[in-house]
Amino acid sequence: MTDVTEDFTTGVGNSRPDADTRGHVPGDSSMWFFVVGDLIIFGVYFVVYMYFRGQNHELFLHSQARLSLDVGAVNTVMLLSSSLFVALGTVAARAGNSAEALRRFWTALAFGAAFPLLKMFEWIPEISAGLTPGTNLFFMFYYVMTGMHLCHVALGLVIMCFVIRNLKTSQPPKISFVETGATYWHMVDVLWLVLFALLYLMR
Amino acid sequence: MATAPNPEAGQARSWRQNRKLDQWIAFWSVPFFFTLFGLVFVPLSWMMPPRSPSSTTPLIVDFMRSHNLLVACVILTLAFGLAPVSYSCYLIQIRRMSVSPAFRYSMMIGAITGAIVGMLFPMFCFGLGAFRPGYSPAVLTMLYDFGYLAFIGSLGCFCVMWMAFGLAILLDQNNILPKWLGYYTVWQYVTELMAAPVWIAKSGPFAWNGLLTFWFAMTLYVSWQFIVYLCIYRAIKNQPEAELDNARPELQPAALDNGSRMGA
Amino acid sequence: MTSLIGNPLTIVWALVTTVTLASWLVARDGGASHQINTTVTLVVLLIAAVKAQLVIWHFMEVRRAPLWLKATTSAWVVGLFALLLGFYFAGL
Amino acid sequence: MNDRGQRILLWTAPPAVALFALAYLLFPVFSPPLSPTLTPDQVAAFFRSNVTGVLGVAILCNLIACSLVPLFAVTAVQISRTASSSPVLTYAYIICVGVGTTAFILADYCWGMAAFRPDRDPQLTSLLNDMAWFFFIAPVGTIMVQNLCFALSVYLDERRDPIFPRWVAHFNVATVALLAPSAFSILYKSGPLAFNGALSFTLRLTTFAVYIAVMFWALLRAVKHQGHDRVALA
Repeated sequence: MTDVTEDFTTGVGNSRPDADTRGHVPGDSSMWFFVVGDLIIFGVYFVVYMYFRGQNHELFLHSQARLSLDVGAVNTVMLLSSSLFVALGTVAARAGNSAEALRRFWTALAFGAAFPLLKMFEWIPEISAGLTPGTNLFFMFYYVMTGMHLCHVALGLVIMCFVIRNLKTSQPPKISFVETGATYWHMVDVLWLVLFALLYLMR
Repeated sequence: MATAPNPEAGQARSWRQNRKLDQWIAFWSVPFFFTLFGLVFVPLSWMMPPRSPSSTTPLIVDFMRSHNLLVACVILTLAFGLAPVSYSCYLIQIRRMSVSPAFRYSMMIGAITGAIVGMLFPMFCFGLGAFRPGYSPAVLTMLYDFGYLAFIGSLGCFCVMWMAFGLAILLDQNNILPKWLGYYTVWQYVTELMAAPVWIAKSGPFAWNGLLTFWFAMTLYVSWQFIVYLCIYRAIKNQPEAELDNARPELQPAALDNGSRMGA
Repeated sequence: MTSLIGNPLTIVWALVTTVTLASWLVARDGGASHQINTTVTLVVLLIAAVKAQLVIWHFMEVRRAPLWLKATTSAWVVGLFALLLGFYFAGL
Repeated sequence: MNDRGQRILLWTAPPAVALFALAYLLFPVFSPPLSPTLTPDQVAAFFRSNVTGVLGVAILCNLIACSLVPLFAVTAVQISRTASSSPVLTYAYIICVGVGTTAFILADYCWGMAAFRPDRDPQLTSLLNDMAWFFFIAPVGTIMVQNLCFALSVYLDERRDPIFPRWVAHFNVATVALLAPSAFSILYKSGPLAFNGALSFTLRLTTFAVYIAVMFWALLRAVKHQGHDRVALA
């Protein structure tokens, strides 16, 4: 389904809902195949996690107590802010203002890069305290799910670097590529929101 | 043997004259190999679906001494040469793409490694257990673990293969294979990540017979294998005659010679 | 020029962030004793569902996407959290 | 100009074959080939009494394990010259060579391991010896597909003066039939199909030796007549 509005660079205002881009699929449509599929794969993981948590509430609750809730919360805010600036950057890029878009994507990259760093600050003390994937089923779920999510974050950061390079070099920037990168990054953010609730917050 | 209808000037050509005979032979050998693979693994030797890593030693010893494992070993050692043929079906499609040859070379090297560590070696681990009755339970349990972990836990070689294949499809401008298949192939990389915990967990959803690491990863893999196979069929079928290596001169577009068609 | 402050995206961000901090507080003191607490879980999961839907709807611009995309993403959010809550209460 | 490289690679094959013959003659395990009916203690005793012989040959085989790969590489180039519709046969051939050579190396490792510490628990030495025989004799699948790919490429060759004469293809198909029985060496401990049996051991090794000699000669002839049509296997 070729994206007919791919090179659609009207100077659209940010607030007015754009009637003319009704039905505009951000990024190329086959990327959405990947995004929806990834959501489904992680969805299966979340449901299986909940099922096994139902089997053994005590173990999950006590193990969960060992996690540091604060780093998780800060990480969530980091990803959310990074997502915001990616979204703002996309709007600016679509409005043709590459300089502004570039600044926003750099900020988004900064926030995004903070996530793996914080994750390391969280994991290393835990692992050195002996809480490894082999400890029990909760920590296996914890490390596997956050590990796979971290791989997606790493891939997202790489894609964002390519988006920044695209914004810097080509005039006008390839909008569909910027949107594809943004869509992927937002998916990573959505996955973390659910992960944060399941692993840290729920009791 | 499927007689692929030949778009040549209408006269009925027996499949022997089909211009893409080598591709069709390689293509139709794959379902034969996979059905044989399935039959050997599931009904014959009941190796798959895998037993639990924490099953009791007598159960392991009893399973490792069954004669069917040897028969499975023989059939596989005779047939496992067809795995490279199935990989070469993917490689010829990558060769047609406008990507650097590095993609198909990395896939080729991944295939070589994968065929040994992912198939032959684990198969022999089971065969060895059944070959000589005198082994102590400790040795048999080691072979049992080695066999299953090598089958399900061999990750890296397949990672590089699916990544190379997926990236090649995504970067390809000739649109030999659909872009969504490229993303689907990159998922196979994710299924390898999902299989990593088999080396740690001995029970539950992350063991080598676990719900997530085996069953979910297997459904993703088998469905992908089937779909990619259909796309390869379409790609072979739609390849114009002129583009073949053995295209006759009158079909050959004027200036193209063998070398220039391949991407830099 | 798209100003930063009045921008609807920033408003959505502010909303989601405050909700995150709220659920963090709820979990911190409400769940400090670390035993089963269905209200905390219910609140937290519903908040997560709302957050996910907001991010998908506004950040991913699914708001202006064709119907099939809206349907799939909403179905995912609703279906997932229904299953999660279902399994949670089934496992109690 | 183009075939000078191939000729050089081809001429590395005879010394390699000589070294393999030397290794075969010096290898105590092969003279006569160990019988699968030996009990673990007998196997352990054998390795204890032949440590230097086994280790020496294991090291030699480790060094020359891939020495025939250039010959197979030149074969792959010549296969790509035969104008079939795509290089599917060439790629399959290359992967089969890779897998076959790795299997041989694993066999060599196992023998080396058995001889490295011969005073191991006899069961382990016997297991290593069995594993070595498994990897040495049993995996004929790849060699068979390799030869079939080669034969198919010759049959599909539509050139006026074909690169290889037809009989080379028939010969390759014949080797497939001759090598097949050694896959059944896993099922039997005695008789012609066992590891040390006439079919699985002697027939297999002689067939392989004759196969290398014939291919060497056929490739020399093909490379000589290649002239200068540049081959882009890529």
